[in-house]
Amino acid sequence: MAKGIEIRTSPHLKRVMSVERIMRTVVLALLPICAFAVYQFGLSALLLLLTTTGVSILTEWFFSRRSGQGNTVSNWSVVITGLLLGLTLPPGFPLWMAAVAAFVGVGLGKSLFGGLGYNVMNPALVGRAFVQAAFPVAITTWTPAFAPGRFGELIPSTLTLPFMQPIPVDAWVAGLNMDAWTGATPLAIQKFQHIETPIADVFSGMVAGSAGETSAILILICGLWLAWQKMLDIRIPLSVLAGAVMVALPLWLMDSATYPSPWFVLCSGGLMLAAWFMASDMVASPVTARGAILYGLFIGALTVVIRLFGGLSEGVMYAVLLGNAVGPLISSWTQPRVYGVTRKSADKRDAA
Amino acid sequence: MEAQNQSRPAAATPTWAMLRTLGGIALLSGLLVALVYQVTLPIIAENQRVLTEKAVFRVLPQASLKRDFVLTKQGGLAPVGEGVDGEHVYGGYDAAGNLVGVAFTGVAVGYAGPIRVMFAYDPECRCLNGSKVLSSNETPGFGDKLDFDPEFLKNFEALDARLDAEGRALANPIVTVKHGTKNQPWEIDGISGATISSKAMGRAANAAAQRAVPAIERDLAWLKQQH
Amino acid sequence: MAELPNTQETLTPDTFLRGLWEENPVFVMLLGMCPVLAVTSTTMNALAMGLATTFVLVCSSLLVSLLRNWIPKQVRIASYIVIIATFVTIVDYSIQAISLELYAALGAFIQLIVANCVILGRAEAYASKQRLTTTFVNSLGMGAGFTLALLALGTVREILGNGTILGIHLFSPDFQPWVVMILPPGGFFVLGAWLLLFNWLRLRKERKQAEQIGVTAHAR
Amino acid sequence: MRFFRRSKTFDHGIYPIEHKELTADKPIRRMPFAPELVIPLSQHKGKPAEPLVRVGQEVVRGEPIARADGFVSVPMHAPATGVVRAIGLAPSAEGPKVQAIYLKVYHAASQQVLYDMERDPERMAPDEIIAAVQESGLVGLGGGAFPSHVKMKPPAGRVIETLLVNGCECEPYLTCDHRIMLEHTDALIRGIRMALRATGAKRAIIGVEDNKLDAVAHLRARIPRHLPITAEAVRTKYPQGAEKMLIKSLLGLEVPAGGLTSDVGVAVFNVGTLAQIGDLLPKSRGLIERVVTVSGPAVANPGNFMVPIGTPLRFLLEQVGLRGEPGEVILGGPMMGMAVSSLDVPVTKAVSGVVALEPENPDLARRKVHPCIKCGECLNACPISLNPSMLGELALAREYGIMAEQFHLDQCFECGCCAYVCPSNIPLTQYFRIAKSLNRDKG
Amino acid sequence: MATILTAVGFMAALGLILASMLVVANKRLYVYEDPRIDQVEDLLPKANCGACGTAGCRPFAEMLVNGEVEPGKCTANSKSMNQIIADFLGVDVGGGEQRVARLACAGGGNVAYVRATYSGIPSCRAAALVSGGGRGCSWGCLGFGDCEQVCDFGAIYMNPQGIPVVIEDKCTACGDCVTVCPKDLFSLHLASHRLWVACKNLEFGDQAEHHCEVACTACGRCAQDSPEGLIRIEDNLAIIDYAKNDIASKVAIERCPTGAILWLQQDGTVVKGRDARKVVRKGALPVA
Amino acid sequence: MHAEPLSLIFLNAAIVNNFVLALFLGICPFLGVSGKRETAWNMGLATMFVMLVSSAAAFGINWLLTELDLLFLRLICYIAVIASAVQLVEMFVKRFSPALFRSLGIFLPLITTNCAILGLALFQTAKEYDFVQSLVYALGAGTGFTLALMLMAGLREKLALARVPSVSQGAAMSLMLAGLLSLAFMGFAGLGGGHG
Ligand SMILES: Cc1cc2nc3c(=O)[nH]c(=O)nc-3n(C[C@H](O)[C@H](O)[C@H](O)COP(=O)(O)O)c2cc1C
Ligand SMILES: Cc1cc2nc3c(=O)[nH]c(=O)nc-3n(C[C@H](O)[C@H](O)[C@H](O)COP(=O)(O)O)c2cc1C
Ligand SMILES: Cc1cc2nc3c(=O)[nH]c(=O)nc-3n(C[C@H](O)[C@H](O)[C@H](O)COP(=O)(O)O)c2cc1C
Ligand SMILES: Cc1cc2nc3c(=O)[nH]c(=O)nc-3n(C[C@H](O)[C@H](O)[C@H](O)CO)c2cc1C
Ligand code: SF4
Ligand code: SF4
Ligand code: SF4
Ligand code: SF4
Ligand code: FES
Repeated sequence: MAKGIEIRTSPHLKRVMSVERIMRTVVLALLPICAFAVYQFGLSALLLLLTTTGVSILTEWFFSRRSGQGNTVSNWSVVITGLLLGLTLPPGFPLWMAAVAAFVGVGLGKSLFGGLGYNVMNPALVGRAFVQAAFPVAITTWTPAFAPGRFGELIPSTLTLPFMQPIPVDAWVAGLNMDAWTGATPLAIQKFQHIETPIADVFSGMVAGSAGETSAILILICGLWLAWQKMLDIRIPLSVLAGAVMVALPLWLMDSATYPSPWFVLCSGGLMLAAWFMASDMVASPVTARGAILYGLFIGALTVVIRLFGGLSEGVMYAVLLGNAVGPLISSWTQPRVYGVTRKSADKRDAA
Repeated sequence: MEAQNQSRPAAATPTWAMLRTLGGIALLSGLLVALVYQVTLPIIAENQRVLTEKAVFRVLPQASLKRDFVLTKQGGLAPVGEGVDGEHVYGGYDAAGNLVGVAFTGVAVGYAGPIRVMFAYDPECRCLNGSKVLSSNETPGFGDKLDFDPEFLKNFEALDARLDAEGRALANPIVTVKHGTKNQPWEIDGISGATISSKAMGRAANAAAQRAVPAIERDLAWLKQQH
Repeated sequence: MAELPNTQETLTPDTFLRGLWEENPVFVMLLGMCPVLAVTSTTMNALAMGLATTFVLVCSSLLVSLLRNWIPKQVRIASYIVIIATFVTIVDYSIQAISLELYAALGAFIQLIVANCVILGRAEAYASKQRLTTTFVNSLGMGAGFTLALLALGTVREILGNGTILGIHLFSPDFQPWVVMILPPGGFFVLGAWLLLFNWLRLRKERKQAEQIGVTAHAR
Repeated sequence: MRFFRRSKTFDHGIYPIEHKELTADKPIRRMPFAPELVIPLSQHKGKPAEPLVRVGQEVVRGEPIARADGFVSVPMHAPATGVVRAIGLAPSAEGPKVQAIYLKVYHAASQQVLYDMERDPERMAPDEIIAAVQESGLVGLGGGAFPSHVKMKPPAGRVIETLLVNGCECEPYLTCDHRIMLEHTDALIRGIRMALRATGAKRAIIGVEDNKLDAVAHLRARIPRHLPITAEAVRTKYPQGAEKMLIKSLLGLEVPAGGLTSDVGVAVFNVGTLAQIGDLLPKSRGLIERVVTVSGPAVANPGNFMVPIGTPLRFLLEQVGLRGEPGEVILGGPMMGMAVSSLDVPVTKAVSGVVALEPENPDLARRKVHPCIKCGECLNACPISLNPSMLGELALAREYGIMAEQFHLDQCFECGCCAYVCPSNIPLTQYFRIAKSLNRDKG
Repeated sequence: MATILTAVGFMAALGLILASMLVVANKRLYVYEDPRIDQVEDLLPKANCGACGTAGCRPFAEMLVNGEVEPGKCTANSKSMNQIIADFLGVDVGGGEQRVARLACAGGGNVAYVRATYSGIPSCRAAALVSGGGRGCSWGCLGFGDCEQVCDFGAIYMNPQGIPVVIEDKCTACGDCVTVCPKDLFSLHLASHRLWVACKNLEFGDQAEHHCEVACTACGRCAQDSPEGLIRIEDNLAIIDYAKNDIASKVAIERCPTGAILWLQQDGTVVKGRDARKVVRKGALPVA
Repeated sequence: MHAEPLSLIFLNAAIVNNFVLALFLGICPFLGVSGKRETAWNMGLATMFVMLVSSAAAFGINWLLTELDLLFLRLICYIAVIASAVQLVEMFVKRFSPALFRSLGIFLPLITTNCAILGLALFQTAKEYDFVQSLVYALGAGTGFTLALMLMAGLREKLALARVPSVSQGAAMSLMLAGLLSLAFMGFAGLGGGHG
């Protein structure tokens, strides 16, 4: 059947960029980080990533079906959520808990509010914050990196039965005979014992920590590549890092025995990963340009404040969530100045 | 608009009714509450006593009798009575009337607010040999460990609280150390994963002991007679 | 000028039942949320709080209804508040007399019953207009509804957050409690989840009804 | 930063693929007469013209066939010698049917323009020039179709200091202005001089995007030294040609919201408009044809043509040849232009280009619309610095009032940059059109 | 005992002090506001539809209490509710005859040709802005149902051919559909107006029919058949003079060749004339 | 506890132990008037004002009751005085500044029956704050309340435009949002406490 002539509204041209393409590229950028996580922590990390991603996808599929939005898995955004969630969990985290995190993150953090584009906070971090509050012991149980035999065996806690307490790892760790292992991450060691892990180690990732947070350099490279591909607003990661330095530098200059160096602050913990891949999630950050910078500075500064003065050794997750919470306010306070509208003319209009 | 307003009835203020009602209700309420208060006061005091006693007997299991003392400003002990103010210290005596230990409370800020703990002091070994958390806001799962983790409770089997030469302070302040690094009798082996809470516990123990132990040691002889 | 239609209610089962469901103070009217969230980390606390609130609600509603014709509207809020506060103080001391441990667990929230919007709201909206009998039944219903809601939260939070119900362990000792449930966010989440469930049931019912009468609501 | 830039420009905006190579070096050719021309009485903003002819009346090419009805209105002239077949409803690009004169063209007749009366514009007073411009039926040929003489007379209290000559042609595909600058240079300069006199402006700047540097060089070579006329290159960036943007780029000024360009002492004219003035006024002729770029992927032989006003699109497209069925046929450029619902729509004075796209426009068809992911691309694209993301969300929720009251909807000039960049493929500009149209209707 | 006495005394004193403060305040700070405004507002539907001509229900309530309008002006409220308000305020209900929205087009997809395929936001307003929306008849209904969506009362539904149908009983004459329709096809009419021209096409004869099989061709038969002055032909369209509604009858519709002129029945069904071409097609016409 | 610095009292009341998100006080208005930023702001200011007034009043009453040895009447006196004070303020504002009344005043009756106000009075007594500390505590609590309200309002305004599924529309969504905020506020736990 002839369709006749077509009519559409202008513009009749469109940029080739699309949501699917952005999301796919981010997944691509995350893959090296995942690979390093698996290399470093072995099979457990692999299973962890598969679980979070799988459960995230299933959850999204289920809820998007139920709410009649059709299948929204195909836009890839949920894959990012799953991967990032896996990357922020300890490598030996029980899989059932990881599944809970993924379900809560996607279900409560995203689908409940309408899915892609309407989540108010970062779904991956909502999931993580939930399990951090629900299973605080399990999520602060760390296992050493580069354990011998990591490709052949699992960390015992990984396969904990659902709803059961994690299988203790102490005996397993002791059996590894890794002398240097103290059972803590660089951040915790710094916070509670004021000993800084050498920068080279935290920078390259030769340390323990959450599955995907360890190698600052790798994250930096992947993030920069993404920015170069114009898939993320580089203002956000840069201002997160700047915000962190802004707080850390003066403290360190004042008292370098108690406070960590800015380098250490930047390279340790989840700051790098969060700055490049989580704070930069556009959905839950302010849309305005000035807003994005304020938001980044806020997150960076708050991370360091929580790390140094709060009860936790790492604060970036909460900082990002709180950043998401103030995002709408920042956004509305930083509306761009409209061409031809001056403060005076706007006032006049309001008065009229 | 003005004219209309005036034509409307001005607000009637029933002065007498208002005074009568509110005054009356307040009066009744005062009466009722005062009565209830009078009735419940002794029961509540008794409850309070029982509660403290339970805690004291928990940290001093051999005791069957508790006596209350007050830490005086002079750094000694005095029996509870009219006109003596100060922190309470509880002496525990066995059936035979022998002093089996002294209990006192300590407070320190933990992960989420103050942790109040009762400690037992054994003058024989000059050490703390019991603890019970009276109240805390610590995260469930973390906070519980202070009271139930057997490994952690081992710390309070004989925690050194010896006084220094002058007898004014502990010879070795009590501190919490990272889990697995305890190597002195006055150190508390922290709980892995709940460092903050266990450190608070150490601070509470230290502060309480620094205050109470010198006084106890000073008046130990007197204390032993007070059954 | 005629009066508005008379609103004196006659006593029916609905006078009581309304508070349980249709006008449930927590689930439907979203009143008195603070104790609902704060003291429901265990079933026991929830029950105690519910009973205490019901007691205050019933007593104060009765008194307000009794005095309704004597209280000038200019001092009604102050009078109601004093009445409520009196009963709360009584409850406060009674609970201390019953069990100090329970008192410690409920914390300031016993005293905060005074400010519980349900009670003042009922006094204003119902007791000040209705007869003694209906007031009694209605406030009892409201209290029961409130207690029900507290229990609905308390049981879920205790089971998930502690693995127990009324202090009795339900699962094997290896059970991993979901600590978040007894923390503040858990309170919000559990109440939210209940409301989600109710919403879902209501929507399903509406859809069924719509299908029955043959009208398919068009999607906007 | 500005210091390092090659050409002057404004903030934000976009860089669509230009496709100008299809026609940029095709000289302007004359389009034959269609058997029947359709001349709508309202080809301009303002009141429609009043017909001066009856059905059956014979008219000669260039003869006035409708007269202006008031100041904001212009007359029409017969584009060809022929007979008035009917006066009635005809399809328009906007949609609603409009009154039009149907003119049957005599093919055998001489198509010489006889309505000539030589005069020397140099000796005309400004008001006389303005009146002459109205008589010529000239409207803005840049696409706005606003009667040009009205723009030459600023409102009381406003003085025009600078005349901006808009040679940007920022729309993809279009090259007619480019060709005019190259081929009708003298007429253009003549037109600028007349406009300078009419408006009283002290200088004129020709703004040309830096993808047409040959035109800049050509103009610079031909502009007599003594004249206060300069040609300047501006950055090739859409929508450089929008007058507000051009003013910002060249003069650094912003037209106040809701105001006119004359509020900042500027009047903007398209190069085509001024070239026509330079052509028509000395002979006191009327506007009966214009240069149109016919291009697009569905066109076999794209080019620039001198097209009689009233030529139906069907005839025009037959002349250039089509590659199969056209998908969309757009009047103007693809960014701002209007798709027509019927090929019986005639070329009017406002039509600077006809772009025929293939069916299933690959840029648009079958792309899924996602919810706004708040990526901020649209904010970075909007030349007016609006918040299209917010506006789009509000539009979806039908909060049209809030859009206008709090988010400056009225400032949006529908350039389409936001919709162009949106990765979620949200038809933002269309939402804004709906919102504005509804707000207008609600009053 | 002493405690009890001080407590009682203290409380009584406090009660009296607070009460006297309130007494003073009530005397000095009192601001009168008619309590009936709130009561009346409670009785209004709170649709804030604006059909009464005010900004919303609250201002309407104020005007009611001030006696400036009659309750019947609110068309969204039920009759009985308005009666209660009227009784309460001691005024007449007022309001007059019911008005309903009427649609001046019958060109569903089965009779009206589409000339171009529109794609974009599925909204009449949007489509109308894109070269009129692609319908052959540039006056006709576009069928995306903006009117259906804007109606807060669910009084409009789209029939299978994509033409909105007004449920007279639900229509409150709020006028939202009148504003929203980009083709201006809706207008508010007294329910007693039964004779109706469902066409707005200004073209003549075949030209009109070329686009739509049920268009008014301006043949003038309806005008000839009906009493003098009831119907006239203007701009190629039959126009009914409703001032003469009393003499309107079904005679006018009988010879209409296309069925553009109709007789609307109380129950919502429509009667076409004897000579009207029967429309048998149910599906959409092809695009051409 | 007595020597707690004022800044810490403020920080604690405003953020770490946020009245709404950590202590569960004032939830009803928090859920009720957080739909729009503007109303949230006005409500926050009104609450802060009432908190200051009632904090001062409570301090005075507590002193008086201690003198008379009638502490068991504390609760009744607090609430009666606060309620009357709020009513007076409301009438005062209504009379002398109708504009202010329209933006703030309509919230005042709502606040009377708000746990946060009474909670504040009770907590400041329990913590044995002196007069200045009490006021700072009230200021902090009010700030924290306003902060929570504003954050919630920002999020809800954003979601007002979202495609929220019908099951989670309304109160359920607000509660989940509040839960998320409360989850995020857990990050402040331990802030300012003595560690290490
Ligand atoms: C993006 C990201 C965010 C994180 N956020 C937190 C956090 O908010 N709190 C936390 O304890 N750990 C967080 N972690 C894990 C920490 O970086 C770190 O490994 C751990 O917190 C340190 O141990 P501790 O808190 O048990 O001492 C996060 C990790 C990543 C990658
Ligand atoms: C929600 C949450 C609650 C916590 N609660 C406590 C607590 O009550 N007590 C505590 O000592 N640590 C608590 N922590 C853990 C500390 O932040 C920190 O990781 C730990 O004390 C460090 O101990 P480690 O160095 O032995 O691993 C909590 C962590 C989270 C995420
Ligand atoms: C988005 C946008 C793009 C425009 N692009 C051009 C252009 O490329 N060339 C042009 O002459 N006019 C363009 N215009 C129109 C100008 O703003 C201005 O109206 C015109 O240059 C005035 O000249 P005229 O009245 O002689 O047509 C554009 C307008 C808009 C809103
Ligand atoms: C640069 C970038 C970062 C992203 N970060 C996250 C993230 O941290 N968490 C997440 O769930 N989704 C992330 N996404 C994916 C997507 O935005 C996310 O699924 C939405 O938040 C869901 O509405 C990211 C996407 C991009 C482009
Ligand atoms: S269409 Fe309007 S909102 Fe969009 S970029 Fe252009 S001016 Fe800005
Ligand atoms: S470009 Fe599209 S997706 Fe991005 S912020 Fe704008 S409207 Fe939203
Ligand atoms: S009547 Fe108007 S609004 Fe309704 S569907 Fe037809 S064109 Fe759209
Ligand atoms: S009879 Fe029908 S077609 Fe003829 S004029 Fe009347 S309505 Fe139109
Ligand atoms: S119960 Fe706390 S504000 Fe309502």
